[in-house]
Amino acid sequence: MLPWNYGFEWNAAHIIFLGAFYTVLVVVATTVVSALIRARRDLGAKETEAIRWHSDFEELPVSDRVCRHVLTGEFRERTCPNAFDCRHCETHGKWIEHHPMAQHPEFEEDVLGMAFPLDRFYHRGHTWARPEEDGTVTVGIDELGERLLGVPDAVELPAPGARIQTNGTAFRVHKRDADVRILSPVDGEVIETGGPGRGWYLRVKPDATGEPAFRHLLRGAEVKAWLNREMERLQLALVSEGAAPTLADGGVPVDDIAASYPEADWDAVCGEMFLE
Amino acid sequence: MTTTRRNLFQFLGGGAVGALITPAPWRLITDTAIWSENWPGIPKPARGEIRTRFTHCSLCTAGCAMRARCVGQQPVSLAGVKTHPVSRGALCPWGIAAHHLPYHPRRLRQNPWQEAAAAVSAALSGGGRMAVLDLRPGRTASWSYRRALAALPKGVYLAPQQPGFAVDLASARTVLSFGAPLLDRWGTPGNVFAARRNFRLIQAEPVETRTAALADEWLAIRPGSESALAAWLAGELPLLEAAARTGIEEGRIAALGKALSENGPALILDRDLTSSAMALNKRFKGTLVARREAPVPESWKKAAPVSDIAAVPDRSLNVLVIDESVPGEYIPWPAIEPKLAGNAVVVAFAWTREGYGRHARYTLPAALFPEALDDIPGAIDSVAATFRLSTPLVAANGPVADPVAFVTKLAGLDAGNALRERADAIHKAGRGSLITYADSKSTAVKDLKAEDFWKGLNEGGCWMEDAVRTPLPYGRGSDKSSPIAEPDASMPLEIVVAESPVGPLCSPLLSKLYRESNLRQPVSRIVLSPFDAQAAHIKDGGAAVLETGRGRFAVLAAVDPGVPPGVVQVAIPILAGRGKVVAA
Amino acid sequence: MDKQFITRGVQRCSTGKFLSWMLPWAVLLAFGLLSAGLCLIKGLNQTNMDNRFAFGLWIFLDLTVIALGAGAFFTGFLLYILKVKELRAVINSAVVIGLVCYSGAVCVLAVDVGQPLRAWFTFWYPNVHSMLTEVTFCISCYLTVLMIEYLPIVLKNRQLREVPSFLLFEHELHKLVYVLAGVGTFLSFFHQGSLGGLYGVLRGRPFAFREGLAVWPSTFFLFILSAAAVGPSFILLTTWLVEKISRKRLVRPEVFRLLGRISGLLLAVYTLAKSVDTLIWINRTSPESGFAAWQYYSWKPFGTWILFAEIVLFGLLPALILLTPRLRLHTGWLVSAAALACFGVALNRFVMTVQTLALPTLSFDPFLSYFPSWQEVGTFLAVVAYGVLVYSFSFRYFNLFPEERELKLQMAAQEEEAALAGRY
Amino acid sequence: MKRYGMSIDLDRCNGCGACMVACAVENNIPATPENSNDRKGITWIRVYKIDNKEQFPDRRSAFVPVLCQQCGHETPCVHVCPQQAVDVDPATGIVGQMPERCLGCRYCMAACPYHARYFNWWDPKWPAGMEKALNPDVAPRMRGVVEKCNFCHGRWHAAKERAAIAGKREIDPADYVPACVEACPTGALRFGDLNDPAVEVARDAKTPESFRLLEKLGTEPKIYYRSEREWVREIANAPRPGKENVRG
Repeated sequence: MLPWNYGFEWNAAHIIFLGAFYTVLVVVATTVVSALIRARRDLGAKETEAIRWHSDFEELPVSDRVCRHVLTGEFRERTCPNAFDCRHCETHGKWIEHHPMAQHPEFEEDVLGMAFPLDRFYHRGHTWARPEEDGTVTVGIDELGERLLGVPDAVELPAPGARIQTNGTAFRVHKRDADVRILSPVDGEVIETGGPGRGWYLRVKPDATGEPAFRHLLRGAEVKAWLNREMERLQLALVSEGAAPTLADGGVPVDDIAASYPEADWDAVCGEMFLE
Repeated sequence: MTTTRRNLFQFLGGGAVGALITPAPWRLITDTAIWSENWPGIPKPARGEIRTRFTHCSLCTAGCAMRARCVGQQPVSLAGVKTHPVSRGALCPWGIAAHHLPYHPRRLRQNPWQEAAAAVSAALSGGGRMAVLDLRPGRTASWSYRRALAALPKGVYLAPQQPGFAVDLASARTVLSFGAPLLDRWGTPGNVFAARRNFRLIQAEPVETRTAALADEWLAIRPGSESALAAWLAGELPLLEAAARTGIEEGRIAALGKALSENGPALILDRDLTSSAMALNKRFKGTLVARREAPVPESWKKAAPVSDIAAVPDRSLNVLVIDESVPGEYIPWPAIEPKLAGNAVVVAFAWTREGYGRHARYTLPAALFPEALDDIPGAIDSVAATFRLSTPLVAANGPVADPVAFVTKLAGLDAGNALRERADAIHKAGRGSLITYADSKSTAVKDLKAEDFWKGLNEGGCWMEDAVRTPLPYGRGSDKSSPIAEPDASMPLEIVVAESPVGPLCSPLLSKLYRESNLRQPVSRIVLSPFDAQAAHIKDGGAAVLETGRGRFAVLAAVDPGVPPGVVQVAIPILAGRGKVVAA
Repeated sequence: MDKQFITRGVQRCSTGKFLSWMLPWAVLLAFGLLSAGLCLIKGLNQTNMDNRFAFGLWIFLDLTVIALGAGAFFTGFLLYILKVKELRAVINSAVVIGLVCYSGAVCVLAVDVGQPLRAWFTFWYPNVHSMLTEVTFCISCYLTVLMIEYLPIVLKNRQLREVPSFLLFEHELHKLVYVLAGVGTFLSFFHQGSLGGLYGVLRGRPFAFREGLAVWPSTFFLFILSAAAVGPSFILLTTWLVEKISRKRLVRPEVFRLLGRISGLLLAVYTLAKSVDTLIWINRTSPESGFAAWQYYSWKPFGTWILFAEIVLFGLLPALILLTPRLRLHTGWLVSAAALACFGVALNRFVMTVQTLALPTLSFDPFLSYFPSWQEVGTFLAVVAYGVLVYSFSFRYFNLFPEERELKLQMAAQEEEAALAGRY
Repeated sequence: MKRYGMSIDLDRCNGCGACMVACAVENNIPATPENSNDRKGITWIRVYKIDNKEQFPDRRSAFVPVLCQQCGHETPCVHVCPQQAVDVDPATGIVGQMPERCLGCRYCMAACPYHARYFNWWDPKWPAGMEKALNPDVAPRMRGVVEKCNFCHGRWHAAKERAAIAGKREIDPADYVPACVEACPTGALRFGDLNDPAVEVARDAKTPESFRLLEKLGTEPKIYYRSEREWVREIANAPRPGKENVRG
């Protein structure tokens, strides 16, 4: 195996055989080492949350990855290539140039008996972001989210000063066997934390303000279309997790859905609905 | 600059990495292979000065000359001595492994000498009759027994019958053998193989033994019909009947007769050299010669006669001492037992309890080859008288008792020096010459001083009488062939011995011939023809019981279409006769 | 109880039920380890192998499991190199199977050699002309590769991926997995081949000896082909089994059919090649070394039926079934054909190892028979139990079938429609 | 450049087994335990009893000593050994086995058509005290390695040394004879350098009655057998199953 070992000869057989062997070793070793180095680099670059979201997004069923414009019926068929981050999406950018989304007050804020006020933007992970006058952004869980979680058993909020980033973990909520990572709708620094009772969870000092900063969030007319879709998904989730399909009649979801489906695997349901 | 701990680690790390590109660590790994060589429990052969010593094998009467390769005093391998005129460098498997004998696991370890001696003298005090059974007569030790027994009031010397003649193979041209294992440890193997090229061998035998397989002609004669063939040769049976009884075509029988009478000198042999077939040698001028013995001192001549066990009156022996220290012809116990008086004292001298020890009251551990000093009588095929010693190669491994001392002590005789006295007597007679192997010289005895003669013998020399052929006076024994035995129904099978008499299983390595290769037939196995096996409902490799006149034996049966129907092939000579096999 | 370790949204049985399933296998494994231990401590006299039957049950086992484990490399090759995306549904399962087969084989080999402590000699003084050297190098390298390929599957576990560094490493490693797939393919290719060469080069055993290309006898290529052919079949078989045992849908039927089709194609090619090789061997190779081929098959019990079974019954037949689109639509046909194929490769390995040694070479040789001792069987069973344990564990805690969750939702949707249909 | 080989006269071998015992003594080969069989023993030279497969009285038997045939071309065992534990000494043509390098994979045993290779299934054991009688020139092998006939390498080595001491370059042919040849009482075994036309062995190899086992395999064995008997010479060829050896 080495030139000074018994039986080693500088002949073709030895060179080819051992050459191949050593090459394989080198290739395998290099692969592993480079993976390690890159992982270390990512860690340094605080890429964790982004990468987690991306791999989660990849895991999602195709049906859950549809473009927001499919929800509204503007496109027939499109799977989101940007992991729901429309800020970098050229298609989306072009589209809204030609079809600017007007904020019409006549849109009702009540969808299926749930309040979805239009003063805020909605994230597809059922959080909302409301820009305040003082330039901060308030982050909370939308009505459907609230109803899914009902009264949470516990909430893990980030300490003020912590950074959160879009599609990364904003905070965690525990409900029954469910341990849900609530995705953040914005990038920024947490300056104040609320809680379940207070209608909002975080006040964030955003990195950027203005329309482009919230471009990836749903607003206005999209909300209703999206929610209808969400109700179907919820129904599927409930059915597949062993709950009786009582929503089938299009009825209004009760305040604490969790409570009314004690037999359902709530962890799975929430995972499905909060895009985890 | 100041060296920090960090510098130290860097230095060590660098050193370690650097070391990897030098051969040193890799060599180290290679050397660990040596560790796996020294596997625990593997003995290390002793090293030391290599010496060559000579002796004679006393495992059988062939007494082949041996060259022992020794480390210090310890023999590590044995080989034949080419310069020996009779054994010619040949050894049998038993001889080759003989130096393992002292370490045999089944060897006796206790020595109840005192008790045995006390019991014997007690039994003799009332004027009891004492007998010594000597399995190998003709030795100097045998003379000592006979002298002692002559001195004792009612001493009897028992020994297996010895043929009164020797066989001169060298001058035979045609040899007819009735099942004599001529090519398998018969006589002196070296001598036989040397002579083999000069004679035509016709083997008359029901099974194909080693000898039959290599014979020039194998007469596969019907079991038990040897006497018929002999009778025809003796001119007492018409050819047709001989053919009918033996199952051999008349043509071949006639050709046999022709060969014996025309292509002489002829020689007729059979397995135990006693049956009437030997008498045919007179008719065909067989090359038998008178047996010659080395001279003995005059003073020894008043010795007890050699008597046959059969001649001893029943229940007449109060003391029986059996000398089993050297393997010899085994007299079956059923022949001995009736001769013993009630509560007779039987003392066996043996190296293992598996012989007569099973029947004896006391079994004393005898020294054995290559521990014991003994002489070896001439083999059946040694024409000239010969005298050679089997000088010890190793010190006795464990307690040993000397049977000769035991017996002679009772008679108040001192035979401790008998071998030397014999040697001097030979020297006085002044005939023959001494062959020494170290220098492969042959010196006439008369040119030697008694001292040197004795010394030469002890260094593994061999005295041989100058070849003189004394033709056999065919007086003794009738030349009438015995009546042809009628098979009896109760014992349907003829028991045929297919193996040469095995020596003691002197070495565990002999398993190479039995367990590890099935080359030789073990004593515990019989071989049957498919017909007989089927008749007895015995499967190949199955257990069976062999019933003979000598008792019943539990054996393993093998089935071989090469064995003729009506025959059971065994490996123990004493079983020869008729018997039956039943499934166990 | 261990719910937080199980992939979210997939259904797994209760911990108690799981343990009660694992227990008997664990007992079997313990027994097997005892047997293996006896062989290691007391030596190979514990087996019924001997100087004439130098190889026995274990070599047969090694060759077979490695052939069946070929699914790992071949699926990886198709998915990452040839970009057959559908196979993503089974790749994880394939990797686990491969890992189980290869590590099992290596363990048995370690027991099978007389001086396991000297195993490294083969790397140290390699005789590069020996097929066994090639086998040793490939098997050890490929096992390493498989372990690295298994790592992402483990790190994807719901709890482990909560640890940032694991998450990131898994992510980065998965990006490079095609490299590993490539290396694995290369190694496994030569490994399967050299296992075939192992017997093909035995000039002294004309029953096994074959001519070939350069240093490789024809068996080298036949083994690669057969392994590649049954690899997918075995994955099909195991996936189907797991579906039956766990009562779940794990992959889409299209994937089953795809696996079947790939297997069928390769099996057909293999059968053809094997037939040609056999003809050449009967008419040229064997007679040239002085052995009339007919006599191999006149030693009972190995009559010509074994040749027929190998080529037609377990080669041609399953190939035809798998290549018939109409039959492929029925799981029953698919699975039984796959089973036939797997059994065929096992039979082929049996013939190469056991029959080769049983047939006499010297004219005065007997025909030999051999029956393994309980220690050998125990060690054999240990590998089986080990495989089941590792696979069951992986199936419970790791995401072996990425489509499982989606399929579950689909099922739900169908039920939903059924329900609605029932309503109106 | 020597080519040591052997000639075996099957018409002289009486199957006494002296060669087998002499070999075991010379090479420190222990006996196997009681419960073993003839397929687990170690007999570098093994004498087979063969027959013409006839029944009595047409049955004829012969004895065939089989040892390592010292293949001179494409030596099967050398090619397969994964770690160069087997080699052919170019100076003598003897196929050597290095037990201290052997891994015990037994691939060489599967490769050998003559079944001349043996595996140490047990630890080597001798009765108490008998290890004193071991041959100092040969190291006993440990359990788990393969071994085989090497024409008594210990003796060759010793002969070399003696020659060196005597200041000769070549060893005296009479000085180097394997134990089995020395022990054979019938002179059926002969040993010598096949390249030296003067020696008996080289002459024996050329006689018309001489043959080699499975010559057609093309492994060029250096053990030559001879027999006048037609049916014995048949053993050179591949087996021809008859009814008696076709068993279920």
